[in-house]
Amino acid sequence: MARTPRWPFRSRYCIVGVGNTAYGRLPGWSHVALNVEAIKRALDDAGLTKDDVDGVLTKAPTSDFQMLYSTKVAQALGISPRVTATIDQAGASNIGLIWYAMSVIDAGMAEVVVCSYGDNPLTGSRAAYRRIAGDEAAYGLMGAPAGYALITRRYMHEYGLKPEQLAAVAIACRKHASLNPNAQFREPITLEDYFNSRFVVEPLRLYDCCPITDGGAAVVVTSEERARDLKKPPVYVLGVGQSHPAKDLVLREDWTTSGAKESGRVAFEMAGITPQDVDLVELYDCFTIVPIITLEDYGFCKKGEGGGFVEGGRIELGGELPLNTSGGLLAETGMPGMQLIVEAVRQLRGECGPRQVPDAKVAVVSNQGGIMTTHATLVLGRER
Amino acid sequence: MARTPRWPFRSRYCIVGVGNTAYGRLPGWSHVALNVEAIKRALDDAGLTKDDVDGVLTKAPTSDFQMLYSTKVAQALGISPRVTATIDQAGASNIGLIWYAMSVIDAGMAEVVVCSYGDNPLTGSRAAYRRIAGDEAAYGLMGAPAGYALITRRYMHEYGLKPEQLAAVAIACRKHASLNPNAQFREPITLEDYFNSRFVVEPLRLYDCCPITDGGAAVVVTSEERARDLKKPPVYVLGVGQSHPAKDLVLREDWTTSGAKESGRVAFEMAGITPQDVDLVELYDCFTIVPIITLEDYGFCKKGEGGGFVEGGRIELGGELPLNTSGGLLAETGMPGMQLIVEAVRQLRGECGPRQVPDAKVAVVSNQGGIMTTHATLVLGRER
Amino acid sequence: MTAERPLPEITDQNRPFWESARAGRLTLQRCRNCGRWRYPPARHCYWCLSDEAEWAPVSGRGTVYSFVVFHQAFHPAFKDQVPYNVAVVELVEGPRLVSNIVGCRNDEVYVGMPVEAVYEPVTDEITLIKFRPVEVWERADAVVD
Amino acid sequence: MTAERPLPEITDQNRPFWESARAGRLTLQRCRNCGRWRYPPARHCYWCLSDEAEWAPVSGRGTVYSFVVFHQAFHPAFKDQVPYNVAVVELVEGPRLVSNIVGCRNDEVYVGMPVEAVYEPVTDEITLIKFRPVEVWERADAVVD
Ligand SMILES: [Zn+2]
Ligand SMILES: [Zn+2]
Repeated sequence: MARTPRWPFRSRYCIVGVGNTAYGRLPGWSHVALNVEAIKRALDDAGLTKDDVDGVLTKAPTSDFQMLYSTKVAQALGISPRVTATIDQAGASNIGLIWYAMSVIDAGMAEVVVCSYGDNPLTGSRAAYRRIAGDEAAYGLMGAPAGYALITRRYMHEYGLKPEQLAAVAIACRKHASLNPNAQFREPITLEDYFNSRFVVEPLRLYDCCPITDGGAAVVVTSEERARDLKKPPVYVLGVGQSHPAKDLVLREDWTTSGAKESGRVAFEMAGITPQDVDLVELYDCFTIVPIITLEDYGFCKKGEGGGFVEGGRIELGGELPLNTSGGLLAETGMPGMQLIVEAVRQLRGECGPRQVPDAKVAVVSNQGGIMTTHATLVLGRER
Repeated sequence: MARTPRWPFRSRYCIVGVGNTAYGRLPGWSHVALNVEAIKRALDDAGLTKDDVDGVLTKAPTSDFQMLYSTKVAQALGISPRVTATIDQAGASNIGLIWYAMSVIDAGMAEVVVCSYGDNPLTGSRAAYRRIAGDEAAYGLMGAPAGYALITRRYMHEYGLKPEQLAAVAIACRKHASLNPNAQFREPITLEDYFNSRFVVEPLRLYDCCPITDGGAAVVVTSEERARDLKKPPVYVLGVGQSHPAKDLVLREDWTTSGAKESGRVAFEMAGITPQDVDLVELYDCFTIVPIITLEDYGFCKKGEGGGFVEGGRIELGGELPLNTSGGLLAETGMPGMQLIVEAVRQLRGECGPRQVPDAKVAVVSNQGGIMTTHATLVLGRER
Repeated sequence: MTAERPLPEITDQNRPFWESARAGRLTLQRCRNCGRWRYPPARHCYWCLSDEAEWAPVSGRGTVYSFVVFHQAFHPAFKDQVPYNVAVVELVEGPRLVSNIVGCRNDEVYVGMPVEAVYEPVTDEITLIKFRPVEVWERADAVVD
Repeated sequence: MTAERPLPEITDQNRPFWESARAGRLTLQRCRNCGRWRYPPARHCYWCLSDEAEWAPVSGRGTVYSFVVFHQAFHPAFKDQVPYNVAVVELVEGPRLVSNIVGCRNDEVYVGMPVEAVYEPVTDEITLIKFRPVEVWERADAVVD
């Protein structure tokens, strides 16, 4: 339907700084301060200061979703940016921010744009996470796990997924988190631990679900030209995609294919890569079913074969396709997705010590929101 | 600071359809349905159907600000768009949506993008409008009028603005609304009426303030190529700008210059125009002081001379620079800004009957949010 | 059943649905323009955007499209209910509803299970529509319109 | 004064401000890195982003930067107060505060009016800081740091 893509942004924009706060219980930290701290660290990482920043883009905190949030972060940074906005695609927003950053830099409206997320649902307000609403609550349907449990059950019906395959995702994430000193859950788990963990919403167990957490993460985006004389080697944005099923489950025709299919197609095409070119993936894993569906939709395996794909250590460090090398949402932190981009950048720079994927050149990040309601894909490269 | 602008979007994207609902009390209409109705009418206007749409961008309703709003609108439209997002820059968002639409069309990610706003604070929830929060409320500071009243007082101190000059804005808007059958306030007012109206927050009177209202408005954005074979003549986006003071008043250094200055500079430069080229303006007029400051910042007159500029009928139909030809926020409807874009498009198409500006070729629209916290500028043209 | 249990909010949009539930009938909107049944209730048709619709009774028969079992209560009113099931039931007319399967154990529910509506009053105003297993029924095309 | 009057929410961030107000002092954060005074309270300095700060007393003197008069109550607690003024006071140390001007009529307030802080307890926990007109004072540079 759309014109032949011109991909004007391919390899012309870079992530030049990344930063994050501690993750977990952070009493006394407002969500604004978590954004500022993450941005401050990302700017330090880039060798830039806040006076270099002319764009501030945020995803508003889930726990305290409010209007004009990005201006509050800009105010706390003490700046009046030429460009500022909050973009909401739920968990897919982080990549949406980077896309928007590139578009305003491309048009000469800004040069250095920070993209950030911070929230404190553990120690601050948990209002949004607690809200019970909608007619479905009368039947006891509430909370994010249930939506993904419904999808998991349907997927099991259509393709025969086994619980061991869900467990393989959780086990890999915990294993990787054990090598990440900033991860919330650093104890490895076994298949036995998985089966001993309680059901939350069957078929999903506790280890299938990511935790709620306080924390913040940020990236700095600029043009390739500007990136050249900064502190760290730039990481190139090779491709970006997005596609959104949008509809609630009851209205959604297909439950086992997500926005990842079209989003991935666009991002891979823009980047000029195929799954064979990918050294590692950082896939949104709010629940274990999600990376399995995403791997299929991105073309790493066929539809219905994702469960088999994640078995046998293939997605663990040292395996064919390391997944969520910092522990993902399941084990590093449950924050909705910016941390995955931060980790991908660090991997491509070779900064990850014991969890480093050797010679990592191309990384793919997925972001997703709602109950597989939104999806965005980011392909990052060490080289243009 | 930024690179030499390339203006890749100039004159390459168009608004090809506009639509709006009735304005005022609309009991029984949800804000989602108001969005859908406006989009449906905008698509009809363009000669397109919902199946042509691959992008849905919304500004979330002020009265019920919530996560994942654009997907709810997409669901109600019965589509799964490739691109959907809610962008929040408060009242400046409408132009932000159009910018984002152009950027995704430019990249080949979408071709036909609808941008919409709908809300029902009069008959639905008025929670957000009623919320009293912040330490300042202890001193009785609450509501939007007070923020603009503080700015007005400071402006009066710095530049000697007279109440008659605020009145001139209100009188022009009412005069224009009297020629607009869809306007909420169609009775013209006199200077005497203005001075007889009660103070809300002194120095602002009732006639200085826009009303709260139910309603929706939408536009359809597409590429110049696609625009050629549609129902109505396209209106070209010649320039877009944004710039955001961001800080709350207590931290903002300058109260009498708004984001309009930098935003307007960028938009006019992109469009390759000067104020002399402009046939009419649709300036965000939540309060009468705002168009006065915006006219100065856009360069229609010098700083401090905006009060004199709006006097003597200059901004009325038949005057040198007709302003808010449909009545603006003050008299057509208090909705936060999309309706100004709709009116500018209709003026450039020559569809405005008794309120038509003869031979209108170039229109400038401003959008603004918070207490002059955000600002965006849109320059539209009948010709490329 | 406690007073604090979350209940549907009756609006102008969904009132006919809950009023007919109280009368022991499952009634949905049908588009006057394209004839499609729709749920959840909405002003505009999800398929053709027409806002002309009528409310009409449907069969109340369908199959389980998916289901889950809550082992944790996310709301105090459900503390004594766990483990309880929640299912998405696809009606023979097309629309899918969130509900509970009653009249069998949680471990007897399966995807594809044929079910029919039953009516469970919870307040004077609200009757919930639940589903119970039935013998296999013929796909009743006459009902689908 | 009614019980329902909106009151400041005391947080870890602003507690020293409200505790010193209760003791009849106006105390603000000062950045240990760049020395600038700041208000509203924040974890990071608005100018240099350092999170090292101390709380220290300021002069309590300033001028009216702008002011308004409410003729309409936007909250029931202020119904009996209209018309009342709200002012933004710029302290000699730089920061601006939202407050009320007391000790004069609304029509005597003007932009640039010299004022000083007065303390008005409203609950056991909260003392509001208001300002009253004073004779012209010399700009006290010693206080500015
Ligand atoms: Zn229809
Ligand atoms: Zn400092």
